[in-house]
Amino acid sequence: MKVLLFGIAKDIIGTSEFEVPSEPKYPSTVLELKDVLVRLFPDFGKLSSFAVAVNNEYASEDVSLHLSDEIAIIPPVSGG
Amino acid sequence: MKVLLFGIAKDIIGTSEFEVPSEPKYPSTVLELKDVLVRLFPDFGKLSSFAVAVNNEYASEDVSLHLSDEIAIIPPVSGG
Amino acid sequence: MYIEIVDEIDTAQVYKDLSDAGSGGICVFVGAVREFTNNEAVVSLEFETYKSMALKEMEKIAAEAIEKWQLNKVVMRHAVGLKKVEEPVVVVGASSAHRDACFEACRFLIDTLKERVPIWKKEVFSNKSVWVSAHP
Amino acid sequence: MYIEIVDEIDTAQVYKDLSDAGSGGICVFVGAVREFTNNEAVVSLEFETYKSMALKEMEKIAAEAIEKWQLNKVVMRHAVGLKKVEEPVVVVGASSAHRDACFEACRFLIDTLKERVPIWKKEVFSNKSVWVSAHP
Repeated sequence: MKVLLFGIAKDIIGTSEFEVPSEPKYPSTVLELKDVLVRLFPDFGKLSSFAVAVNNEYASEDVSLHLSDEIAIIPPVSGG
Repeated sequence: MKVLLFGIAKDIIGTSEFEVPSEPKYPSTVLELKDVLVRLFPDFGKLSSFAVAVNNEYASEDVSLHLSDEIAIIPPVSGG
Repeated sequence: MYIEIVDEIDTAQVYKDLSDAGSGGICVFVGAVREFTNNEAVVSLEFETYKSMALKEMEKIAAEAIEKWQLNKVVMRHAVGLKKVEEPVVVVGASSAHRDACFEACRFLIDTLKERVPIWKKEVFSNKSVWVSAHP
Repeated sequence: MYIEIVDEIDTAQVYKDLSDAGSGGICVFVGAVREFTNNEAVVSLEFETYKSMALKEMEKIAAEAIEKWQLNKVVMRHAVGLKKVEEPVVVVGASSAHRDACFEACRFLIDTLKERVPIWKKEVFSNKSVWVSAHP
């Protein structure tokens, strides 16, 4: 399961795409994905906000994830 | 005493400069000037508003008029 | 501060006039000729001004806005003469450090221009022409 | 509706994009790089985006505004890459029959863009660089 990284999320992991470990199993929801990432990279827990987009839409924590989804981490936005 | 006319004021009098009659005497205040004009051209009384500018500033009705002043009739403005 | 009465509005120029190293926000309003007024087709608008006084009033309005909102730059430019549908007739704008100030100032500039600046607009329809706002 | 992520903002173009025979009012906001943030001299800003999602979010915001304020045309254009002091980074604008609608819509477009659109800004100072808003 691949996630796209932008802004400070890219700096935290050090790459623009991260392969989420399949062991013990892939995260099945947005909430599980966030838990995995915060466990592996505690700096995610220090951000002002930390959202996930699934197929180009903001996804709430109960949204299910599939291997075919385009998944991205959305750290606090700051356009404009 | 010359007054400058714009917009509908020019249409009412039919000229862009009007020479105020000196008989019996020139109007000595803005209020007197407005009275003279409404008497001579009753259509001024039908406007939504009818202001006078003296030397490029809006003038209240008690402002005194002098022959050296630049006097203008300001019908309702509608710029923009 | 750019205060002008012009024959033609150049909308491409206004951003350059307002740009400033201290400005994070620039807000611009352009007023243009609309094809219909109360469902009647407008052929053109004709603008007339008392130029010396109009410039003086616009300068006062700009100075008031600069003081109130701590603006970096201000533009107020109004066209005169015959204007056809879609042509710009007025452009006002302000630049400031943050966006609140430039939005509020820009709105003030156009609202106050419409209230106070001696400019008159005649709407020309196919069968008549009317000085706008002249009568109640 | 003009929704774009671009390398350079052309501010001279936006009026042409928004002009419309049914529009009496056009309001435009331009955001630019300011030389100071909290009294520290900014060298440049660097913008990054998740382009496919950013375009989708901007389209949603524009559609919301068009429906709410009955706009004739909308522009939302954001730049990416390195931007120096005074360079424009974002332009949003709306045209409508009357000026209330275009002012309110323009403010909504920029405010909502800043809240929701996946674009990230790094402020580069002489001795450090900071992702804006990343930390509380």
